[in-house]
This record gives sequence, C-alpha cells and structure tokens, in this order.
Amino acid sequence: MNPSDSPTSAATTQATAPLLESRDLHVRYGAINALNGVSLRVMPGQIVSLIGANGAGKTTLLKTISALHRAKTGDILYNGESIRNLAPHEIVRRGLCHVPEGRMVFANLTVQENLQMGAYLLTDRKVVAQELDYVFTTFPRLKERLHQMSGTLSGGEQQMLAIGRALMGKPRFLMLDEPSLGIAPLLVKAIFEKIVQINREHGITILLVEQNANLALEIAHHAYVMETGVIALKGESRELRANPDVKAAYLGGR
Amino acid sequence: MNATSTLRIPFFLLLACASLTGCGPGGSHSGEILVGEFASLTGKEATFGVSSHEGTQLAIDELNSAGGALGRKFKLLTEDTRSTAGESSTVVNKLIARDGAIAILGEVASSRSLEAAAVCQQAKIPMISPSSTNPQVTETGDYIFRVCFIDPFQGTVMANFARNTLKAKRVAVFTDVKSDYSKGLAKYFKEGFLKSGGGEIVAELDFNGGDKDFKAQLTSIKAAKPEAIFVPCYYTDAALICIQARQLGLNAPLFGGDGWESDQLVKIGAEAVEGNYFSTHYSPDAGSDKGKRFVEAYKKAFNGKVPDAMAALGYDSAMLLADAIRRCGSTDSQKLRDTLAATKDLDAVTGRTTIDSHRDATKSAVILQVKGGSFKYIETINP
Amino acid sequence: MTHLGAKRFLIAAIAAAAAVSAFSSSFNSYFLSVAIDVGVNIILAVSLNLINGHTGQFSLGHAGFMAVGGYTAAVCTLRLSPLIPPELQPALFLFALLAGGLLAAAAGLIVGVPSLRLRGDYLAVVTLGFGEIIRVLLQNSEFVGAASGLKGIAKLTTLGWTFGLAAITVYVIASLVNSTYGRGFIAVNDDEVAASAMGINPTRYKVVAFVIGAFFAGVAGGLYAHHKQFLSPTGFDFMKSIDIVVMVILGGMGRTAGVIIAAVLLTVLPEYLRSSFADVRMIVYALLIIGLMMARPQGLFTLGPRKAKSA
Amino acid sequence: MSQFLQQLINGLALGSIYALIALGYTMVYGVLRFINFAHSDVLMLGAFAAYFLNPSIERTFGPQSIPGALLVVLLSALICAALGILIEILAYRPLRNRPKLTVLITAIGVSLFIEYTCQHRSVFRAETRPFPNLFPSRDFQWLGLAVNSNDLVVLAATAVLLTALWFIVQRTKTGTAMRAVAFNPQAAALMGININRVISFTFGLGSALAAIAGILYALKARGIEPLMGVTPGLRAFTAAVLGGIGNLPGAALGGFVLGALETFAGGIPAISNYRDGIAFALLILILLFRPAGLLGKPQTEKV
Repeated sequence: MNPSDSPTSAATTQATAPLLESRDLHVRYGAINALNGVSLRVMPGQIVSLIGANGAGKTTLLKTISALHRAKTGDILYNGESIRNLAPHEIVRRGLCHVPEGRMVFANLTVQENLQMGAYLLTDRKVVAQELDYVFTTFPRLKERLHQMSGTLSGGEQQMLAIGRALMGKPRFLMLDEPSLGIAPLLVKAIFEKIVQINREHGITILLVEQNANLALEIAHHAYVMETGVIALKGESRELRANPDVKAAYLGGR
Repeated sequence: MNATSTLRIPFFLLLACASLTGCGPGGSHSGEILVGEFASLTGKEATFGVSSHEGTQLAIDELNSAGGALGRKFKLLTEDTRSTAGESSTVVNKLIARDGAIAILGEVASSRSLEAAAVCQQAKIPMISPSSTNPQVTETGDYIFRVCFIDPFQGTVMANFARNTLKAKRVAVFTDVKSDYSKGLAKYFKEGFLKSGGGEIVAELDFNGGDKDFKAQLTSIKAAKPEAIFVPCYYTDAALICIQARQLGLNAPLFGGDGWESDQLVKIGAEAVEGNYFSTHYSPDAGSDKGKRFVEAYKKAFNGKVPDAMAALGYDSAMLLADAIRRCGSTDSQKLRDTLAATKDLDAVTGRTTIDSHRDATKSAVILQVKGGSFKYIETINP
Repeated sequence: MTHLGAKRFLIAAIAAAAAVSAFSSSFNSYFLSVAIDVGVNIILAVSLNLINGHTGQFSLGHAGFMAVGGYTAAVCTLRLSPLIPPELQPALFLFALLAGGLLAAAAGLIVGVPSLRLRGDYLAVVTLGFGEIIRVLLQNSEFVGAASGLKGIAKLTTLGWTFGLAAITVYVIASLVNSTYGRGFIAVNDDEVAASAMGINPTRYKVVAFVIGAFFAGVAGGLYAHHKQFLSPTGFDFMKSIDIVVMVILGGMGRTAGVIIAAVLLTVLPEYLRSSFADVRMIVYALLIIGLMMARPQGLFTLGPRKAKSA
Repeated sequence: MSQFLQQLINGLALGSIYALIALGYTMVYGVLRFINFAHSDVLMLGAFAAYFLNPSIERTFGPQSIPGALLVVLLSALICAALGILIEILAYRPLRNRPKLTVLITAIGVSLFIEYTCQHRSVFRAETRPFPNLFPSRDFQWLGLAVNSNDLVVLAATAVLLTALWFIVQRTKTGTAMRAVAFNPQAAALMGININRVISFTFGLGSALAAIAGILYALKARGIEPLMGVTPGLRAFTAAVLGGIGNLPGAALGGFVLGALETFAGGIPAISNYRDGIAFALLILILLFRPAGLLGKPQTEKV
C-alpha cells in the first residue's frame, strides 16, 4: 500500500480531526535514513498500535514526535498545531507524554521522587495529589514501594512506575514504547489490561509501540505496520489481524 | 591509521614551521639599538615580572628622551616567559637570532635566568639579570652579568643583623622550598649565623611558594620558642606569614630579604608586618636623590604604583647596559662584554654598583623596618 | 600499508632527519629551537596518546615521566661525560636517553598498577598526584640541584636526534597499535568487559600502555634536557601535563596523525602569535582552543577513519 | 598535646576552605559528569567582584559592618552566578552531547581565557591587590590555642552551605530534577523538565558557591590576583575526588581530610618540605583502598 496519505484512510477514520498527525517525516541517523516519509494519524480517544520488526524505526518515530530527535523534513501536528520545532519539555506541557523504551526510571531516585518528576509541570498541589491517588489505585504496588530506590524494583514494577510517572503529568496523549520488554509474561498481561483501563477510564489517547503484535492488535483500535523506515500497512486492528501477510510476518504464522 | 602517512607528517610540518617562525635575524635596520628583554608578564610570578619590566621600560624611555646613546635611540623588545620553564630559552633565541638584539635583560627568577644564560653565552650576547640572586646564574659564563647582590652576601648580612642588631640567639628559619632564591638565602643565612658561634637555629620549616596557609608550620615554629624568625621569600607570601604568625600569637620579630620590599607588603600585611625587618638594595628616605627621582618618575608613569625592589633593579639593569654602551662607544658584543665587566661605581638607583670578577654586582645593603605603614631606614651594611 | 613499507619509510625518515640536521648550523637558532620543541612535543603527545587515546585511560601525569627521563639523562651525561673519550660522546647520549626512558618506564609501571583498580577521574587524580610527587622529590633532591635546578647540561640534542627519535616513537606506537597484540589496546578502550570476554587481559594492556608511554616520555625528557640545557622541577608541573593532554584531545584521541599535527600546531601557534598579537597572544590562543573544540569536537585533524572503531 | 590540638584547628580551618570549593566542583560534576576547570577562575572573579563592590558598600554601611559584608557576598555571588550561566551557554552548551573529554578541553580553554584576559594590563593586571577585611577580624586565644574569627566564619559558611545544598538537592523539586537530569537527561526531558534551565541553575548555583568560596579564601589569603584560584582549585578538585566525586558530603569530608593531611605534614619540621607530596601520597593510598572515593559508590562508567 502506498504509505502517503490516501482518501481511503480518511474514510476509515471518524470524521473528527486527528489528535496527532505526522506528515511525511524523514529522519536521518548519521548516514542512515531512519524514517523515510512516515505519515500517521491518531484519533482522539483511540489506542493505536505500531508494530514492526526491530530496527523498523518505531522508536525513532516516537522520539521524533517527542523532539528527542529532529526531523529532516516533514511535519508533526498535535491538536492541529505543529510541534516540530518545540523543545521536549514544551511538548510535554501540551499533554503529550512518552514512556520510553527500557522504562528509563530514575534509578537514583525513590519511587516517590520519580512520580514527583512525572508531575514536574503541575503546580497545583491538589491536582498532584489527585493524580497520585489515581496512580496508586491503578498500580497499588507502587504505593508499597514508595520510599524504595527505583533502581531496586523488578522490571515489571519499573514499567508500572514508568507508566505511573507519565500519568502524573495528566497527559491527554500517551506514547508507550515496548511496555512488555523484559517483563514476566504474567505481568505483561496485567500491564496491558491497565493500558486499556487508562484509555477507557480517562479517555487518554494511546500510541503503543509493541513487538508482541498479538497483544498490540488485541487492544488497539487501529494499527500501523512499519518496515525499514516506512509505513507498510495500516488499518483497523481487526482487518490487520486477518491480513495473511501480517499473520505470516508478525503473528506467528497462524 | 596508516603508518606511512603518519610518519610523513612531521617532516612536512617542519617545513611549515620554518615559514611560520621566519628566517634570518632582522637586525637593526632603523638604526635603533635593539635591547631584548624576557620577563614573566603572565603566569604565577607575573606580579614580580611586570614590576621588573615596568622598571626596565621606564629606564629605556628616560634614556631615549635624553637622546639615547651613540646618537641612536634604544628599542626594548620584550617577550613573555609566562613564568614557565622552557620558554626562556625559546624567547631569548628569538630575541637574538630573529630580532637581532645586542644584549638581553632579565629575569626575576633565577631558574629562568639560568635557562636563558646558556643561550646567551653560546651566542656571545651579553645578558644582565636584574634580580636573580642565585650565584650559579653568572657562573654560566663570561657574558652573564647581574645588577643585584647575590645570596651569600645578603644571607650573611641578615645573619649579622640577627646577631648584632636583634641580639637573637634562637632563630627559626622558614623557607620557600619551591624557590631557589629562598633556599639560597636560607642556606647562607644559616651558615653565617652559626659560624659566629653561640647562636642556634631552633626550627627549620618549609612551605611552597603560593601557599596561603602557613599555620601548620608556624605552629611548630611557635613551639620552638624562637627569638626571631627568618623568612626569606617574596612579599606576597611574607605578608601572609606575618599575619598568620600574629594570629597564632607568635610575637617574635620576622625578617627577610629584598623580596619583601614592596608597597604591597604593608598594604596586605597591615599591622601584622609592623616592626618587622628586611634587607634590600636602597632606601627611598636614606638613599640618593637618584632613588627619590626614580620613585617619583615610576609613580607618574604607572598610575601611582609605588616601585618595589624588582622595579628598581629592572631599571638599573637597563641603566647598567646603557652606561656600558656609552663608555665603549659600540654595540659590538665582545667590546660590550668587556666594558660591562669593567663597570665601577655606577651611580644606580639601588646604590653604587661595581661589577666584580664573577660579574656580580657589589654594592651595599640597607636594613629597613616597617614602621607606621612605611619603611624606616635602620642601617647600611657594606660588602 | 605493509609492514615492510613502514619500515622503509622509517629508515627514510631517520635518514632525512640526519641529513637536515647536518645543515642545522646554517639555520636560524630560533627556528632550530622551535623545531626541536616541536619534535619533543610530538614524542610526548604520541606517547600520551597510547595511554589516553588508544587505551582510553586518563593520565594527567605525563610531565612526571618526562621529568624522570630528563633528569636521569642529564645526570648521566653530566657525570659520565668527563670519563668518556670524545668520540664516544654520541653513544653516551644514546645511553643517557635510554636510561632516562627506562627509568621513566619503571615509574610508568608504578603508576600503571593503580590504573588496574581506578578509572576515569579517580585515575586522573592519582596520575596527577604521581606527577606532583615526582616534582616534590626533585625539588628536595640536592643531588639534582633541588629548587635551583640542574644546569650546565651539554647541548647534545640536534634536529637529527629529535626527529629520528620522533619517527621511531611514531613507528613503534603505530605498529604496536596496529599489530594483533596491539588490537588489545583499542579493545580495552572500546569495551573493557567485552575485551576480557574475548580473552584479552585488560589489566596487562593498561600497564603495558603506561610503561611504553612513560618510556617515550622519558626519552622526550632526555631530549628536552639536552636542548634547554637546564632543568628545574617547576617545569614539570601539572600545567605541563595539561599541555600534552590538550594536544592529544585536540588531535583526536587515538588518531596518531591528528595528534602529531596538534602537537606541531600547539607548539608553533603561540610562537606565531608572538609577532602579530604580542600581549594578547595567550588570550587568542585560549580562544582558538575553545573555537577548535567547537568546530571539530572529534579532534582537529581526523584525516582518515580510525580503525577498529566505526565512528 | 596543645600543639596537636592547634594543628587540628589549623587543619579544620584549611580543610573547610577546600571543602567549600570542592562543593562547587562536585555539584556541577554530579549533574554534568565533567570537571569544570573554570570553577577556580570563577572563584577568582568572585573575589574581584567583592573587591570592586566593597568600597561603595562600605560608604553606605560603614567599614566592616556585617550586613554590608553579607551584601557584598550576596552581590558577588549573583554576579558570578550570571557569569557561570553565561559560560555554560556560550562554551559548554554547544558541546552538550559531545564526549566529556571535548568539554574538558573546552573548560581548560575557558580557564586559560579568563586567566590571561584578567592578567592583561587593561583588565585586572597581574599584580597582587590587598583584599579588604570585610568582617571585623579577631583572634581568640585560649589555653595556648589560637583561632582567628575569619576561620570560624569559613567553617560556619561551609556548614551552612553544605546543609543548604543538601536540602536543595535532596528535598526540593528543582534538586530532584537536577538528579533526574544527572541520571538520564533524555528521560528527564520527557518529564517536561527543561534540561537547559536545570543545567543553567546548576551552573549558577555552583558559580555562586565559587564566588562565596573565593571571597572567604581571599579573606584568608589577603591578596588577590588573577591566578589566585589555580592552587586551591586543584586541591579542592582533589578533595572532591577523594570524597567521591558527585557526592556532596563526600566533597566536604574530602576537603577536611586533605586539609588535615596537609597540616600535619606541614607541621613536622623534617618533612614539611614534602608537604604537597605527602598529601598526594596518602591520597593515592586512600584511593587504592577505596577506588570510588571515601563516600562514593562504585558505579559502572557507561552512561
């Protein structure tokens, strides 16, 4: 399928404007073209999954959206506004939070301090307390570990902390990069349930990058498949799960 | 890395630096008498180097306004040694080989004078050190002179002063281990003091020039209960040592050498240096009119700054050279050397100066005491 | 580049240095003096590059090794020269340089051992401390003139000796690093854990780097001593080590050609600035260092990609 | 015995100066992981700022008044904070993602630039200037032990500033953000932390600290000149590493240990000439047994 914008994609989405849209993004990594014209749209309230093999450019795309990388050409629109030239902290201020690959919790800080950092931009103490309550009800485990150095947490707990930390910033839009990476299968299930819960209860839009395509397609409304820096396929999750190519390449060939 | 290309590089660059550093001495095209000077204008000892340079510059300016010598004006070419070892030989090479200086003036620090002396001796260009007091400097060769007295003389002067004027029997010595000037003075002081018998060195401690905390050593000195403390060093350290000695309740008088002589000693040391003594080359109150005129001219030229011993010696080094040039009527290095060596009773700012057979200056020393924020003349000691 | 070619070039380089040296009496002595400074600094920078660049340690004590070598060589010629017939004097000089190098290498061994336990800034402080200890010891040794310094050293260093030895230094270190054995240095630099997994003993490489680097620094010290004809302990303080470190980093850590060019540039540049900038020359010099680091942060003259590490 | 106690007091007084300077080194290192070589020059600039400010403030407050002195210190600290931020923006920020050694050489360049510029005859000149006594100075003598009031001021300032810094770093949101940036700048940016602002704050704080240390050092050294920061800077850097670089209480401890070592070595006549060497030799010994410093935790270097 042609990765550039086509009338069919507009027809499959709802009539409202997308919350996030990338238009023909090109990103270079030294001599390598990491993204080669990526266009993608995420509608408000949805969970959108981005699947693809290692090195396809999924993480680069997320980092480009949150301005950790700079695009060579192309544009990123968030809520109708171009955010391509903003600094990372200005993007967070607009409610777009990114839970990076490998969790990146501040191992030298306690769980509480990590959560405090998540709420860095919130100045109203009441709001912070509310968010903290919400995080604790979502991940009760974090409350038990509040004063522990986060470097001593298990992988699953660190992932909970990473997501909880992002929630502290009251995001409208959450980007999750490989939340299942290096976590016990049982916990993965629980975390994905929480992701769905976060989306349903708070209407937080989610862009999920995930190697485990089965899981990712199960919870997503829409999905994109990336291959070597371009969008190879896109559509509703149901359609993609039925697609024989996707099945062969990503869903274990069933 | 390709080893061939790596090896080739130095040789191409050798050619490149040939073009950068230029070739052939410039010589005196303009008819000026080119005098080279190397001084520590920046770096750790810049305080002293700048003083010395200013004195030298003042002398050259005065000489020129009086018409120069041999019908020609002087031109002072000054190079900075950054107070760093290794620089002196390079800059003196430059002054001689590239600029064509007929004589070299400098430096304060004996170690840098020694380094340059080797170069001057080989090139057979006369060199006059203004204030390097280490005896070794002029031992380098017959082209090397100085206008200051040397450590053995000053050390003996201070030993006699401690014994005869201070009537001290128990003396402590506090030396700057980094400075050959300080170590030299300390050595000759101790020899002189012990030779006359009956006296005792009760404590010997060392510091590193530039330290700001001397209380560790001063505490040990205090425990030895000295009647006087000999501190041969420069005034920046001396002022601090006086302050900290008083803070520790050490009330014995401190005394030092010509390195103490500076307005700054009193400005920094304030009441703590009161009553202390030092030996030096001249005294503005007791000295000649020449000395007084020098102080006035220097103040006028440098925003009211009062000259220290280094400035006076820098001035005299240029005057000694000019005197020799006038007397021999030539800038030929061999003749100039011989004339310099025959200098007798030159009326210099720092006293009547005669060059002895070791090419060192023989002149009298004066002892001054800090009194009421200025220096009071105590006595003159002749060699 | 074949090994044979490098050897041939080495011989050619030494021959050229000797040939140029034969005419040195007709050179301006200022030029000669700066050229020898350049050669000495090349040896210092290339040898430090083995420690700091190729092996990735951070030594701030190179001036200390230089001091050990310089003083040893100077004491050798000062004491032995009267006992030896004039025709053997060049041999004595070579012996003195070697003795200086060997003693410096022994000091390198002493400093190299702590490098087994320390890394990064901690190692930097320890090497800095060693350099200072050497300075303090010299300052208190009347045997070598203490604070007055050691004077009367014969002027034996010529262009030929300096650049001949510079060529040998570059050759030895370049072929060491390029040999199968020498790959270990780079491996240790790139990833110590992986290197040990590959059966490379990182500790041995670190110590060997210190010993060889110190040896050549000692040789450079010997050349320096017989060039300046005077040594004083303050000449080997921490700022001297910093000067050499700047050459290595500015040249591009681990890139021999770049380091050589940086050594030349940083020696000649301050001299060049003398005439045009006079009393602001060191300010200009400092600004140039800052400017160069911003313009070429990977090192000034990266002529070619470094082997064994894809930038 | 009283001599031993006196040396202990001397060592504490010297050590507290090192500790104060070391705090600034270690704080900047803690966040940016590089040795800010220009720290010792900011220290010098702080002393010069106070030197030039003092006359006009003395005219208003009278000589040696404590509020006047505090105002001089505060203003100098602010000036240096601004300078530190400026240095960071101009010299270090463009090299933010470069190898640390590149930044180190730039820092050496900045340090040389400040030193040579200030030594120039149209700036501060090379000569030593007498530093005014900002505080009324008194000597206390008790049972043969002597202590100067300025030494007590330094000791108190070190204690207060160490506590204040510890509070800022451990207990405030900005301090937590500093630690977050130190651990992982990218992740910190994803929290909405303005990394540049946090780093500027760190530099400002470090430079203000350097200014205060510079003034207190000048009160002890009495004379100020453009290279006055070099020696104490080197010692303080050593102290910071000794304590475990990046660790605030470690820097203070390292300062005191180094001050004590130097004082005891300096007080013994037979070895006072080896003072610098002995301090370094003991330092090396300590580091061999505790390779990450006295209070530092061993950590892998890959960042």
